[in-house]
Amino acid sequence: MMLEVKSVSKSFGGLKALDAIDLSIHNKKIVGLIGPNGAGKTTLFNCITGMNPPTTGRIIFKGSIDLVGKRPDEIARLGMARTFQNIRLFSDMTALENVMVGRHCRSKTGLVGAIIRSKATVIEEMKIVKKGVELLKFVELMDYANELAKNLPYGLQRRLEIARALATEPVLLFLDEPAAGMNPQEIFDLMQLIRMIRDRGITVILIEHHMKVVMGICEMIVVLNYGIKIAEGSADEIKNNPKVIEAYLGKEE
Amino acid sequence: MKKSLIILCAFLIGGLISNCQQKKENLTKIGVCAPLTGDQAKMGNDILNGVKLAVEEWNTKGGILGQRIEIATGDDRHDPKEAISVAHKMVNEGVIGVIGHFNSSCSIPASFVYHDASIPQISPASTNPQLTSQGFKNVFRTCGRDDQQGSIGAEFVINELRKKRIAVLHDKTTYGQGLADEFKKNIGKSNRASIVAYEGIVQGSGDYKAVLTKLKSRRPEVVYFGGVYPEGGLLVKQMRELGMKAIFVSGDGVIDPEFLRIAGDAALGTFLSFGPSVKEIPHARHFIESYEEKYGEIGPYSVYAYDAANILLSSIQSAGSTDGEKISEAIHNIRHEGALGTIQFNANGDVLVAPYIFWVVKKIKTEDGKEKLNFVPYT
Amino acid sequence: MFLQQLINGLTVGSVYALIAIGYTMVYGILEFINFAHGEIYMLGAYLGIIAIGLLTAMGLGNSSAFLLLAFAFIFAMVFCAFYGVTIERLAYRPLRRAPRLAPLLSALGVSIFLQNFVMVTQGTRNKVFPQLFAQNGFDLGNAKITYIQIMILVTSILLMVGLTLFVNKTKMGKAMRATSQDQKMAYLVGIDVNRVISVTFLIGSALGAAAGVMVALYYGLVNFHIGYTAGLKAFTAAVLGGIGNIPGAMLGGIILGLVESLGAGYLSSEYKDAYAFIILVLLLIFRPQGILGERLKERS
Amino acid sequence: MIKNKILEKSIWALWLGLLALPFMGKKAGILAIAILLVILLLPLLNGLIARFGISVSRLNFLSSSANWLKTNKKMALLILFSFAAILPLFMNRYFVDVAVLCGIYIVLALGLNVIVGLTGLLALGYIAFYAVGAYCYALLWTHYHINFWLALPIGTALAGVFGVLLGSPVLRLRGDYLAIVTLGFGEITRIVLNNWDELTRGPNGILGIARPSIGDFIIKQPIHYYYLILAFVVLTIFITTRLEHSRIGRAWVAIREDEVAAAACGVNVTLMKLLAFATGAAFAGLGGVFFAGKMIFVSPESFTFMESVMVLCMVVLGGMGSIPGVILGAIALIILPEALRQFQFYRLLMFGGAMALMMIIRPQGLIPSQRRKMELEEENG
Amino acid sequence: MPALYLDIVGKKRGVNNNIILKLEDVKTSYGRIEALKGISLFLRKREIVTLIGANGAGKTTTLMTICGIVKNSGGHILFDGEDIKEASPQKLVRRGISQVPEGRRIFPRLSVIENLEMGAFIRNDRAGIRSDLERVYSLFPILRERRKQKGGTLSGGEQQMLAIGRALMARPRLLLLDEPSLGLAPMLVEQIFRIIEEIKQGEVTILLVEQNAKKALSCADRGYVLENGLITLEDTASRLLENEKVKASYLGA
Repeated sequence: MMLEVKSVSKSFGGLKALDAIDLSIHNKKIVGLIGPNGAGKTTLFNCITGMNPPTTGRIIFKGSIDLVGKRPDEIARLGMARTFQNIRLFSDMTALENVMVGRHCRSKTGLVGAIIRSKATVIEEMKIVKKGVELLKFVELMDYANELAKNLPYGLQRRLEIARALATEPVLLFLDEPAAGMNPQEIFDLMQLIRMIRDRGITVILIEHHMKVVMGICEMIVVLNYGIKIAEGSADEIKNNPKVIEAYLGKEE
Repeated sequence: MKKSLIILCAFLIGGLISNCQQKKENLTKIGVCAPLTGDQAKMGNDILNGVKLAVEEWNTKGGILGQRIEIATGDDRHDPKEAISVAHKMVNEGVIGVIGHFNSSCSIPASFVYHDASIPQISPASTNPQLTSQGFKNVFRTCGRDDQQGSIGAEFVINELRKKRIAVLHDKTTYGQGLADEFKKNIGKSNRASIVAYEGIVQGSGDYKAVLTKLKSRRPEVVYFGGVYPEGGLLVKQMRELGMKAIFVSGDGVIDPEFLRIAGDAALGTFLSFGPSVKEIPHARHFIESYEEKYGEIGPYSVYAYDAANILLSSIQSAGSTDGEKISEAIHNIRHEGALGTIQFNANGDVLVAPYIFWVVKKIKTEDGKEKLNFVPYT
Repeated sequence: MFLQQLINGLTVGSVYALIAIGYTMVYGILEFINFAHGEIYMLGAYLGIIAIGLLTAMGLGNSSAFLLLAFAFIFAMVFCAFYGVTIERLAYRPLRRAPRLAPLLSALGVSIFLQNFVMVTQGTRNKVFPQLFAQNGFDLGNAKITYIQIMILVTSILLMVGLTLFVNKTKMGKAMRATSQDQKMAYLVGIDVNRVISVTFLIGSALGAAAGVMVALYYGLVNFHIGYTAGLKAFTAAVLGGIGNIPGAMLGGIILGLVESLGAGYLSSEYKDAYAFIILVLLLIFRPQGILGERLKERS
Repeated sequence: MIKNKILEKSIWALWLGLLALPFMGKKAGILAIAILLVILLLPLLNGLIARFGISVSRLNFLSSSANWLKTNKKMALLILFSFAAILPLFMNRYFVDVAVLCGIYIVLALGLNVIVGLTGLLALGYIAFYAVGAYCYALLWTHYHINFWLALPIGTALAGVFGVLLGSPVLRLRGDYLAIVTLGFGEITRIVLNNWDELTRGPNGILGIARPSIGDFIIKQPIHYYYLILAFVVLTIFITTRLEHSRIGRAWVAIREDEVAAAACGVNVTLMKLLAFATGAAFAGLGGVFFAGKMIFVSPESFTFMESVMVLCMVVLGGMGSIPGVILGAIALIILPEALRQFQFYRLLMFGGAMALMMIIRPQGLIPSQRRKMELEEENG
Repeated sequence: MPALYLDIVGKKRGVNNNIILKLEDVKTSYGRIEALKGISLFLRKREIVTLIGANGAGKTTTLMTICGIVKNSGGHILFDGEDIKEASPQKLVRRGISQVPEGRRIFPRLSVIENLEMGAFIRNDRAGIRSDLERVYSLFPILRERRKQKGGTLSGGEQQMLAIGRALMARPRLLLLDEPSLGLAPMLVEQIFRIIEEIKQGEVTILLVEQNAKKALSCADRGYVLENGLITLEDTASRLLENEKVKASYLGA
């Protein structure tokens, strides 16, 4: 078991954004998290990745590590990475540098090392660049390595964000609406990419509104509505679940 | 954008070069360094005007050593680091002597530079004892020292006013605190009076009612203030507003017509230590008349600056050379009859006698029959 | 002694409050610290003196003190209001979309400029405000309150009440509040945001000018560098009350005045300026939004 | 259309004249006319500049040399350095003294650049660290006769520690709040220095600090200080450049760009911010020790809020995060007032106006920061 | 009466006076991201037209482009037959376009009544404003009860009503509604839609953007389906309701 979310609730003021969510994520799968706007999907991501800890409940990683109360960077170091709904790249850094920042938690040069540039530092720096290049190639962004992130086309920014997340060597990758704003070709490529990531042995959890993507690649789908988990299962099960249809299309008179 | 960069750079470099080029004309240059801009600009300009007056007089008499005298001004904004910059600029422009600086915190660091270049420096206003205790042969001051004035103040309060409960205030500047500390020390030496309060105030804050209210509760008979006239005026005014009747005593920094304007009638009966009445000194009358004609009201340090300039120029004349060491020597030997009276210097460069007397604020009748506040020597 | 310190503190505090309002109003709408605002206060103090000089030159110097003062107030407030609007138009509006620190620096530049403009045109000497009122006042037990203090308190209260009414009752005032809460939505309901910003500067500057005239009257002394310290203090007051919040600025000003007064009276007056900052630092660490403020949204 | 524009400009000039009226009296009319002339002639002037600019750009050796500089960075640096090294030999002592001041401010501005430019933390009380360095040497010398070279690392480290102490409680504040709190700390520092008479001798300052010496050679003349500060400047540039292009520098920039995303990438945001504060403060400490050694006198007057503001201006005017920009900013802001010295009263007036104008024309700074492009050929092969 | 007047004006200009708003091949980009890739649609007077589609399809962008907050990079927007590309938001409000934005965006620290007054900012007829205020109160009685309360203290549904009321206070001829049902409990959704139908009885033309497709279509006259910045379907509401493709565009093929 990769990740267990145990009766996690989150309230903002009086509003309950998440209400006793239970979730189990297994190894090496692609899991989709769907639901209408405001259903609490991103809130759940934030709870798990430490951005916005839950009000109550426990989140267990790899069977033994409780993530509640840990800082985001600690959680990243444990092996969880994420992307953001509204792309949060380091816009004034180059694409390569963005990925290199992702290596931060897997390297350890200190102040002194950085200044005197000792042999260990040089070697580490070389490794960081090498890994960065490897990942840029993986997401097919090598041609843009020296471009500033803000100058990349939108679809490529999404891919770069994924590369940056991969640089932290995660075992669990959270993607928040990776296909938003992409054209069909880009979406197709993205689906390929996500499968490739899974094949690297990484478990992927994604929030997505493009049902083609979700239905196409997710082995398991979880549906949230009003902060409550209303369904869980394979694509076909979800598609025909009346609760889900109602949640999406609204109830008929 | 590159263009504008190039232009900017050209402008900067050009300005700087034009600024530091040495003029080798038929001129003798003396420097005046003081805060000409910034929050103490008023004092700086008083000094500049005093020197200007002296220089003009010399020039109409035909200059010095056959050369016209020119003033090089240096604005230190009472910032020590600017003072050093300005000092270097003075050295660079080839000034023969410097009148300045105003603040002790500028005079002291700048004195190293002048010492290195053996240019005589006469400060008209820096009263911190440290300035002349560095063993520099080229440093002088025409004003007194805090310790001299402070002890005279203490003596006056004890012997003349015969008051027992004394509160001391100072403005947390080198000058003000130095003066207040010396005063306090001398009061402490005597057992006829006691210090009931000793407080610093913040210069420029304007509102001193809080600290005065505190003082009021200690019921002092005398409030002694080490500082300058804006704060002095506000203090005495606010004291009266609070219903305090203690006598206000202070030093030369407060003697300024503006003190009277700020304080109004509240200033009545204030005692201030200062040089002897310039009206009784023949040179002074002339100074007052021409200064007031040219620049308006006399500031407290205008006269010190005027005399300093005259001392410098006479010494150049008597040394017959523009060599700094010779001039310094001449200054050490001078006996100058100026607007401040007779000035001679001791080995340190301090004035031999600090001729402090006390002045009191009184209402006097002017020619048109109106009553006006003024400073009157206390006898 | 305590009562006296209270009176002292309230007087100074109400002046701080008036200046603080200008900081807070601008921050509320533009989210930037208008460092030049302290200079507006300084300009106001000068303009008060100039106005009275003008009347004297016209031979009206002997009219009633209240008349003179009223003219001084109106003259200073009108001109400063224009200054504020003009500064916004020339130095801040072009920078609306610039990097975050650019308007801050522009404001600093304006501040240095104004200070030196006054120095160059008015000379380096202190200006003395003519004494229009006698120095005496009422005795309240052990304490004394002068007429000028009463006038300052009354005027500040009137101005603050006036501002509160304006902001809460008039259409423009409500539009100002709306704009400070959600600028984009203000556009969407048809509010001319540029005009609202101009009005903000107009009012803030006029209040700053009023504070300047009152201080000139109170201390009787004005010079071209009083804006710096007063500005810093008033700004502290604005943050203390919760920046962007008008009642907060008023409260912050009064609190600051009281703290300074009591601190100088009971602790040490040398550290008077430090009390303000110590309170500010502690408050911001434990309650960053200020006393009355609501948490600010993060700027990106 | 053109008439309208002239009318609009005239109205502006008239308006500004009116605003100046109470302060300038009749002279306001002259001002209005002068303003009108300037804004009417500005387009003409612009045309002239443009023409001049074209002729400048036609001098292709300029553009080719610019290209050459871009490709031969090391060579360019060497030339620049040797230029800096021989510069004082051709200058008089005033010029050299101004250059020394430039050097101090370059160190300070580069230090602040780590905090503001790289990490994006707006600090307004930076000069407090400078004061810590200066007073550290002053006190160490007057009490324990610890010499300059020993005081240097102590002062630097102490300022760094102060940075951490100040940073740790306030770093969770964001943006403007952080600015205000640091401003408060800066002012408190100055007030304490001015009032703790027993330790700092209050407003009198500390006099009689030893000048730095190497063996028997005492550093005394401006030119001596010039070479000393040049060494410090080079050291500062070296360290900040290395840091900027290291794992740590990347983390700083990442925090500046997006704190949340940086945390998600595993960057310990608090630790890195503290490190930035400490590093920036340490450079200020270094500058401070040098300052004390140069002035051989320190007093609280040198550490006002205005100083913090000036250093911040250098960073912003030069271009936040850009090392060459910040250096140029520091030089410009020190030299500009000096160059304007001949205008006496008007110099700060012009300085203030120029600062506002500069921000309006070029809000991103003189030399905006650029990210380093990497040579990736070898990795590809 | 006003409608008649408009008809005359429309005829004079020789345009199809029945069409109040027309978008012709409108393109909008945020930086490099093209959010609208050329959409065309029209609204007849007193019609409710709904724009449906998945998240990120460009629905909100369409509204923002119409009301001038975002400038279109291509195409024409005709309001009353006139191109309004260059008009500022303020001008458009004066001309009769009001928006109820996504997320409601009520002024949180203004009272309910002040919020409503702000809606009428462009108007100066006191009597008219007062009568419209009464109309809004009769439409949303709860707002009358809460009129002294700060907007931020209202519940989600009440805020939504306030936002609609505020927009109505400008006496718009065209009302843009962005996701009025978002984040509301089902019962409140019912209520909001009832009110929309009530508003329709007046003189107002409504462009309704909704995620809750079934609800939206059941109260609209016509509908457009937006996918990835393009309009993929357009039909009468009743026929769209039956269309299987609509479901597909939500839940994937």
